[in-house]
Amino acid sequence: MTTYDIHISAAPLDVAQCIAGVMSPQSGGIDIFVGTVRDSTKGRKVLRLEFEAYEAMALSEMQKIAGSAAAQWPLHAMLIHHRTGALQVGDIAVIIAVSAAHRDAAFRACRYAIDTLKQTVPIWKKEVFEDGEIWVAAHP
Amino acid sequence: MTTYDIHISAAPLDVAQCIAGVMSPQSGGIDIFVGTVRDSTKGRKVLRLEFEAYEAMALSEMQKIAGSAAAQWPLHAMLIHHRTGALQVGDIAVIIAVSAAHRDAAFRACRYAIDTLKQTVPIWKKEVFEDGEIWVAAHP
Amino acid sequence: MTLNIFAFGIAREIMGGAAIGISLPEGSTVEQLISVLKGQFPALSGLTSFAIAVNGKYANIDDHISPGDEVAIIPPVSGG
Amino acid sequence: MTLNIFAFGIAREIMGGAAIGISLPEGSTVEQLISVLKGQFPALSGLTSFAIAVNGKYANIDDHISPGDEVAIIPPVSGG
Repeated sequence: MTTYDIHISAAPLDVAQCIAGVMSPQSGGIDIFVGTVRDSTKGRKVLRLEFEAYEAMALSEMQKIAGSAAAQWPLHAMLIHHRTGALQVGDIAVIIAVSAAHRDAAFRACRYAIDTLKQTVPIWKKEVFEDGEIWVAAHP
Repeated sequence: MTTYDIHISAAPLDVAQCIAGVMSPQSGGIDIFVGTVRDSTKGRKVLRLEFEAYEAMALSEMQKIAGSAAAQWPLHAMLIHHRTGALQVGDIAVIIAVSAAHRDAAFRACRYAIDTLKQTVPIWKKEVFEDGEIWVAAHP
Repeated sequence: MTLNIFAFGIAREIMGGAAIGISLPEGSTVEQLISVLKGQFPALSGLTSFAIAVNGKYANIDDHISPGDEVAIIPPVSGG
Repeated sequence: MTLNIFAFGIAREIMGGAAIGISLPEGSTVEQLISVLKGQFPALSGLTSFAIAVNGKYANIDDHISPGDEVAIIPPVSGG
């Protein structure tokens, strides 16, 4: 049985709490991905990122990802926390934490989750530069 | 330039501190592997694990892994902390944290580091069961 | 029927609001909605792509839309 | 020469100590050391494998050992 913890919040994300949340006596390997706000994109200085979510659908798509990962690999727990609102450089935008008896499942499921999240979950980010702003991936 | 933080200690490992240690404004992706003590091996109940290291050589082999990872992928920081001594179920034995501008490098380097650590770093663990004990991988 | 359509990200900016009313014949498909939206907001055609969600799920272009459905425009996502 | 050899993990248990003295002719190779060790401690041959480290590095079997070298027996590692 896999435990899920899917969450969207405007409050800062807490890595230690997320990791503690997926640990269990049955688990031997935990893989965690932490996505943070970089200070530049293609050489342009980033001031901040603004994240917006279609929250109900985003939660449902994140839950789908977790369920699909648990169907592919033997997992104990999968946590996906995503932040919304205005984030400064260095702030954490997303945390994915996966525990399993063995590390291979944890690594694969964590990678699958972040890759799929970026393709399917209705969350958008606007990069704000000193001289303009852009919705990421919006235009060809 | 990649920053390294290689450490062996009998004191408990601190995940939050390790993650904070590899974060930087240039980084967008951090992958962390946390290896913990499982409560059973092949159906036998584990009471504790005892880790022993050839410390100077282990540090040098861990440093080699970090250097080799940084040569293969564009990394910002790589941290490898390993604990020694008697560990109880749920305790953290190893933490590997890798930051990079993009997640692909962080995931690959983290996986490479734990896989290689398990093959080359002179650290040994004894599994202590209710009815005996065994040095892991010692015998065919 | 008049649908209240949610818009997010760049679609919200293009359409000038987080929710706008669109008039459509009863029983219209997602494809027909897309065509009306592109007519009304030509800038939508400049996007890399966009999807329509109906009741919180990605819709196919031949799905029918009913009055009362929760419909949303999903421009290219960029979470994470 | 007499070498003080470090032993870890199961090798430490087999050899009865974390450091034991082994007598070897001057200029012996790692291969010769291994042969002496297996003769003196037959249980070493039952291991999956073991390596020799000289001065903190994995040694090749034809490396020569000098007096004063730090030599260690490395049974199969199992960190992580």
